[in-house]
Amino acid sequence: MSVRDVLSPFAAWKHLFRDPVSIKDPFNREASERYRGFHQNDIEKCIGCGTCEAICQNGAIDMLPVSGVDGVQTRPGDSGLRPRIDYGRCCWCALCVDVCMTGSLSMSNAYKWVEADPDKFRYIPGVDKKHWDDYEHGYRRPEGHRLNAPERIEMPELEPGERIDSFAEIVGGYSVEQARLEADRCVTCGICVATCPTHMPIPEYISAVRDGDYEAGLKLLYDSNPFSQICGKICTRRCETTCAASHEGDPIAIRWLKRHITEQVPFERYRAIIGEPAAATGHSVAIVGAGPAGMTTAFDLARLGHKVHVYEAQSHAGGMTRYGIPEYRLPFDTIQREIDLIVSMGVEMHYNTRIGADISMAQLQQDHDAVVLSIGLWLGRSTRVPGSDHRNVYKAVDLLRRIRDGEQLQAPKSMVVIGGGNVAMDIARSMARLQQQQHGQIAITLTALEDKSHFLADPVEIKESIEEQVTILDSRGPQECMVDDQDNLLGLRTWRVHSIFDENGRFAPSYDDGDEMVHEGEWVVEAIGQMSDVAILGDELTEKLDWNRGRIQVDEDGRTSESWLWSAGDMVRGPDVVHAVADGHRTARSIHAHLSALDKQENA
Amino acid sequence: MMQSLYDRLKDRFNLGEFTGRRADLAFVTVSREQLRPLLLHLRDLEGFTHLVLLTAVDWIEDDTFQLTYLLNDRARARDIGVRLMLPRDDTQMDSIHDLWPTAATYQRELREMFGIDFPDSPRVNEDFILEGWVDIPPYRREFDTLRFARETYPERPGRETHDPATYMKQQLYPDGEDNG
Amino acid sequence: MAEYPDRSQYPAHLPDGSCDIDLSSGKYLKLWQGPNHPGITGNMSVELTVCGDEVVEGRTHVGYLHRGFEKLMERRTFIQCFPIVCRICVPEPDFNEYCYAAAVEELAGVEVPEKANWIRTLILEMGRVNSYLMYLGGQAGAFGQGVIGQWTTYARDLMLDRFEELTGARIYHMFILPGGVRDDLPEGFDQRMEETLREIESTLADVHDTMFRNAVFKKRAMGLGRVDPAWVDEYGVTGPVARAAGVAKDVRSDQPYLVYRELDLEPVIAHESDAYARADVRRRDLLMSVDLIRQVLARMPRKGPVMATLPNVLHWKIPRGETYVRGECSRGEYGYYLVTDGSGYPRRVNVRGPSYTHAMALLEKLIVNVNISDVAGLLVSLHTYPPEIER
Amino acid sequence: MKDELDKRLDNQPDGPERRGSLKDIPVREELLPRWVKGPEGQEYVVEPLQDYFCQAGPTVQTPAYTRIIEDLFNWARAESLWILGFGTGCGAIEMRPLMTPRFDAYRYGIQWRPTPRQANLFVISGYLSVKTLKRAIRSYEQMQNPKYVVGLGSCTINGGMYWDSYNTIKRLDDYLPVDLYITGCMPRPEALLQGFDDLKKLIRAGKAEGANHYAEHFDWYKANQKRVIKDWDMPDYSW
Amino acid sequence: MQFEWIMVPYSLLTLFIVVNYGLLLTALMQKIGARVGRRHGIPIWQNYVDLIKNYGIRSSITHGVMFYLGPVFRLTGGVGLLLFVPTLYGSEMFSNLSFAGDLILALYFIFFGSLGMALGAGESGHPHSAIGVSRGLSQVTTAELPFALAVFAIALQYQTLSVTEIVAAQQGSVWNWTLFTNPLAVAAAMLSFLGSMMRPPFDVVLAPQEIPIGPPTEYHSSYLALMQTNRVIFPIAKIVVYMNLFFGGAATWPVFFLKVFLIYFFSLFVGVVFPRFRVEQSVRWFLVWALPLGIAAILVV
Repeated sequence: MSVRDVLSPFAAWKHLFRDPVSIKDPFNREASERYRGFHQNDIEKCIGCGTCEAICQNGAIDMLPVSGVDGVQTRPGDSGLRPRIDYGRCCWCALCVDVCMTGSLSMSNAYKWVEADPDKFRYIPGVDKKHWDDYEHGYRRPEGHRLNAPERIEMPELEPGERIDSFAEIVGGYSVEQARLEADRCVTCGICVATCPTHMPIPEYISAVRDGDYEAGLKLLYDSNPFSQICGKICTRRCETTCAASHEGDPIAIRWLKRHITEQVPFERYRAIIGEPAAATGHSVAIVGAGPAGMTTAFDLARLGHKVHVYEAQSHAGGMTRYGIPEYRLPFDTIQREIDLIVSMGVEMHYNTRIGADISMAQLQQDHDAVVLSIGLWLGRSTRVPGSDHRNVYKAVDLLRRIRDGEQLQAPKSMVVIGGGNVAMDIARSMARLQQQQHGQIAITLTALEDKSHFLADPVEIKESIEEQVTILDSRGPQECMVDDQDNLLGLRTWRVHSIFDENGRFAPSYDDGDEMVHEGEWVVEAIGQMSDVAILGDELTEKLDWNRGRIQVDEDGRTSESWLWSAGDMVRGPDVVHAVADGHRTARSIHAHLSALDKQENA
Repeated sequence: MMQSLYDRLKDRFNLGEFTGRRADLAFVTVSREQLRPLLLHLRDLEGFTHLVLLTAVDWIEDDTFQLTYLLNDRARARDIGVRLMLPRDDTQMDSIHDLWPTAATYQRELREMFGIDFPDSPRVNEDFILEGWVDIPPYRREFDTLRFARETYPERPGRETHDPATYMKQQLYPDGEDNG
Repeated sequence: MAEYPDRSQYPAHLPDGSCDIDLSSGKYLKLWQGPNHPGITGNMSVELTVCGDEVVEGRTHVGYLHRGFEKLMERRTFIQCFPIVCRICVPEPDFNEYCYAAAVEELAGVEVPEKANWIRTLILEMGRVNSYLMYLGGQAGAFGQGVIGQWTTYARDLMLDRFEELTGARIYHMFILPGGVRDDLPEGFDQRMEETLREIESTLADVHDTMFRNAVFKKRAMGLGRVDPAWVDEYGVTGPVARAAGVAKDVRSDQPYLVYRELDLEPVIAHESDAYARADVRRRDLLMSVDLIRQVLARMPRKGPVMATLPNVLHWKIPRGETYVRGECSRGEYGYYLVTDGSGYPRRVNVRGPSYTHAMALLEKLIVNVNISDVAGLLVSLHTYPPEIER
Repeated sequence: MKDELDKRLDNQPDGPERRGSLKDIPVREELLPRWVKGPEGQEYVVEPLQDYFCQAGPTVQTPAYTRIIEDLFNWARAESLWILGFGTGCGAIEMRPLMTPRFDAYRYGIQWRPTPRQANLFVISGYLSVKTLKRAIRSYEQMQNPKYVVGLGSCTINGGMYWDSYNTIKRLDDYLPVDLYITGCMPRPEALLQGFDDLKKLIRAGKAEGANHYAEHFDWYKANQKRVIKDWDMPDYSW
Repeated sequence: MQFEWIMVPYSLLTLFIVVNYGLLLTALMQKIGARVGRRHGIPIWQNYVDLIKNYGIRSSITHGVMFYLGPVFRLTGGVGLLLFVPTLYGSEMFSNLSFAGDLILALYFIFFGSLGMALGAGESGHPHSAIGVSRGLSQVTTAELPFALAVFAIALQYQTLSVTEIVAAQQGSVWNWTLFTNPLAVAAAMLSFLGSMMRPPFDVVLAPQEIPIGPPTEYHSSYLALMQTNRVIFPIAKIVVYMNLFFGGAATWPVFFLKVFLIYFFSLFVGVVFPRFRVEQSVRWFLVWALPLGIAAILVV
């Protein structure tokens, strides 16, 4: 202790004549650019998946319906719910922002909110207007900062070089580890369920993959879709288009995970997991056509204890999955196992039995309590352009059926495919394989009316077609199948498409005849749509039924105007496996209700 | 480093399971009789002079409490966690406050939050953190804090939420099937 | 100068540690300090038995801030625990974030990117600066010198501004996630940080003149609350309190974590072991932290990711295991003991805060024979923070 | 001793019920009800969990002056907010910047007082554990009418991040009359200043009558407080 | 000097001026102190608002008669001290009730307030109050001792006990001030002044960090308002005594304001930069440093 210790403290007085460092106007001070203040939500971007609610450790977030506000409504891919945040709970950790699947949620740098009424601290950002809605600064999820992996686990596939000369299955299937990682990406929001035509419990079975509980997963699958193995390979997977993860990354590979479950459970266990059918009810149902819709109906009804007879014109069941989809996408044994499983529920199959020829509808009506018509779309549509009646102009469905039936087609050296849907891709790729096998080279041109961004085919199919050396030309309208003097097909002449639909949205393509191309091809294959072969119904029944634009008119349960006859599947809904399955369920439920009502009447 | 220590002490103190976590951290299980000799040995001969913490883990499914005595040897920059399994129905343990006076505080906390008694530990029965607590010791696994909070402290009403999948089902396909 | 406690004139301790004091004799008075007592750091209380101006016995009472973090974490997923841990310590929350994140990363086997470790070090040192600044104000305030607190709190506010622009929050930064840190440094951060550090250094020079070279302060603080080096192990003393007693205990150099191995640092020690020495150790440690911040900014890599790829945090499960992760916070050794059982939730988390030993057993030992005027000064000189004790 | 206590408790009208609620719970010995002999030889049950509670209520204090004087007082009350220096939770840390150069709340007539007798504004800085709630109620009751309460942070509104904690209250307004809430976790000093500014407006308008509200609904508040505070034992003064 | 009724309104006028000046001056001092802390501090009129506020508190509780009388005694001490010494030298209006032996009375009044406060605070029943009172009494006693000695010294020096006469003796030139004629006495008195202004390093009586806030702990509402009023009057009254005894008094209000400000500022100047002594340390300090000065002052005379 010294004199210095007494005098030194007085140095503090030097601050007397300095300006105070206080903030002049603390009431209007802006927080930093990254400040985590009050929430903002772009409600048009938001899909109401509730992931923010799931991660909030404070239980501060509720999902509330806001239908009708600014065009928000419940529709596929959008639950119509929006997060409401309770500021009596929030801790501004911004995990909700970090995890937000669409990037719609963010935080402004506003931070002042004083209220006398404690119940007012709840609001739906973006819906309940706040002055910070338009704040420019605030916390946004930093680039690259993700709490769940945005990229899909790559599916092992055959390389184009390996696959092009064989019909071996391209997709290899996930390993357990890969599947677990992919399943791990799912946030279990359940937005996809509404989009799936048959409303499979997608989050639940993905959870089963995550937990490695495959038997529980299989049970979930087969309770909602008896074509799970097939759908695991070729489903059109509407669900993935609405997957929450698709907004800022790849959607979850829902289809592959489904496939993974079916692959992980030994087939011998399937039957035990699915369970025994109910006791026989004594009712009998006839189903015409052993496609997905018919077989789903059969499966459901058989499990409920009804006796089911399936009449199939072909030698094998499976319908279009058996005869319309190339083997490299869907091997035969998968179909066969699926059918065996359904048959094992007590369904009686009548193969090679053609309605009209081998048995009449009237007979079916007489022998059974209900009849389901699910004969699919087996007749290819024609472009009807000049020359399309040439012998070397084929329908894609016919060709595919012949290939799948085992017929050894002699592939042409070159050919043109008309159409931009999955069937067009299927035939192009199948023929490419045959060309490679037989000629060692591929010369296939595919022309479609639509431009590339509006192709109906699955993008993966298009990508793989190009990999397999199929030349794809978009916006080409077919004008003529050119035939030379010797009646040999030369190829297809096309014009460029201006627009496909007129102002009223009707199909009326307009062309630019200045942009003409000729695509050389020994064959031309039309893959522009299919029709149902309703001739088998017979005149009398055709007369009785109500029709709608060439399709049988059914009510929402698939019942026709005849009380004993239902109709389901592609012939009613258009071509799609999973829709057919959904239709099958619906029809089965309707029939079951009908049969139960009959029982009640009898008992009464 | 830790493995060799374990090998040396294993037979002498009849040590149980050894878990090496890092090069400088390992956990070892010991029986109740051997705890005190082991701690003394570690403290006085092996250089583990610093009691880092003493706490418990409730393995309710095995019906045991795990007591963890974590010791630090600063000179050699290593830690050892001594685990002791205590049956849940006989929650009494020997106090070590005479080895480290500060252990008395940890033991008071364990008494209060887990209901593990340390007879003879100074002031072990005094209120430590809680005051007027009449339920089961809160750190035990069977104590459900959310349920307790809901029953005791009313929340602000007016909260409701919807599960997206269920809500979409109600709105879009209430019968279980849509017609699209 | 106060000698080591001489209890000969007071009743002896009973074997259970309590003291048989006959309050009805009129010789003694029970005096409660806290919880709403300006001299008490945070929300805790000290129950004093005084005889005249002298404390005969003191007992720390905590639990006023008990929220049951360790219980709450058992019902939160690993990512959900992340926002809650920082609430355990307000003046220096980042240590909780770091220790928790490091423990989770270790058990889950997550590799943290190099750059994230540098940013974490930066944040921890910034937090240490804040904590020490607040301490200095508090220590002077406890002896009745308010002006130091004015200056240091202002300096701390400047550092909070840097925190705000880096982490997006003032107090609870919630920036160190398991797997890395949230974001990179903002543009121009280095320069603004340098300005702030200069301001802090000039504040510290003022503080040195006015507080440390102050006859009255010396008179009050020197000799107050002497910690015997032998107590360091007995009472689990860590951090500046141990270093002021001449024990160079500093986790940063004993068991270097993050990037401390690559930084130049030397534990600051003193030998007097009284309140003044502790304050001085902290002041010098603060200057070292300022230097460490400069080192980090000068040497850290500027490119690369700041966050490891995590599995989907919504259902993140960690295999069974247990670990203990420690760090050197401004008050001493901070550590997390984490036990996992293979589920998506921690089985048990135990937070080891330095105040746990300092404010309980050590304080109760030191407080005997202290003048009641010095109770606040003594308590502050241990730099305790009650939520670490009760969580 | 315990058996006898049980027996005697059973003879009380609500004895079995009271004992039943405590029976299987490991309550500390000193918190159990016990029999005590009074100075004149009479015996009575002491129940430490309830008995230390003061039942006397505050009274409503009406503004007894003419309107213009009351307005003057309200203006003075608004411009002279003396905050009780009781940091009940983590929000207390943002008080320091307010007291110090950066935000300097003294400019706005806001000061801190160490004793509740002299303070007229109680800032509940965040969550209240049951143990602190007891002291906070004591402090509040020691303050003089008119007095104001500001709830700071989410946890005073609806529990905040401690919504599932067994030891913190969720709704401050169940236990004390609250004039204003400032949301945030924790609210910045600027938000606090805004809150105090809003409080001033309330006071000037004569709308901040929490103390009288407390007196009027004393029984309701006490019932709520008693529901969560089981042990009313406390030092005679607490600061 | 004869008592005349006109002195009553004159005295009240003095009181009015001093109260207002005190309110502003204490606020100004706070602002200056705040400046050292690098901030603005309270508005200059804040003390008025606080005063009105405290009178406007609706409820109050009492711990007994003495609890109520404490602030009254304290105020009496302040007002008494002010009124029995001349505020302005040579002004009939502002010479108040000063009379020949007023120096002794002034000393008495300086103590009177503290004693009253001690009785009142003691009755509040709060241990912090009690501790504060015991600290206050021991410190005030030792702190006033040098002052008393200094007063004794200058009483000897000027051979009078009348403040007015002491002031008169200092007129003419600055060099006539006691400050220069008897610097030792002034030094002793100024050290004592530090001890009585409740600022560090001698504010152990209030010591918010130790015994918040000592004797007035339990005081509130109008009791507190009374004490606040006293707190602006008493220091100024005391400074008036100092000014008259040591710094040549003041003949006009501007001089008065300036001198009071400077003397008041002295306590602030020291107070802002130091922590506080413990009570036994400050007692020892006064005994070691201030008391010998006072004795020396007497010896010199």
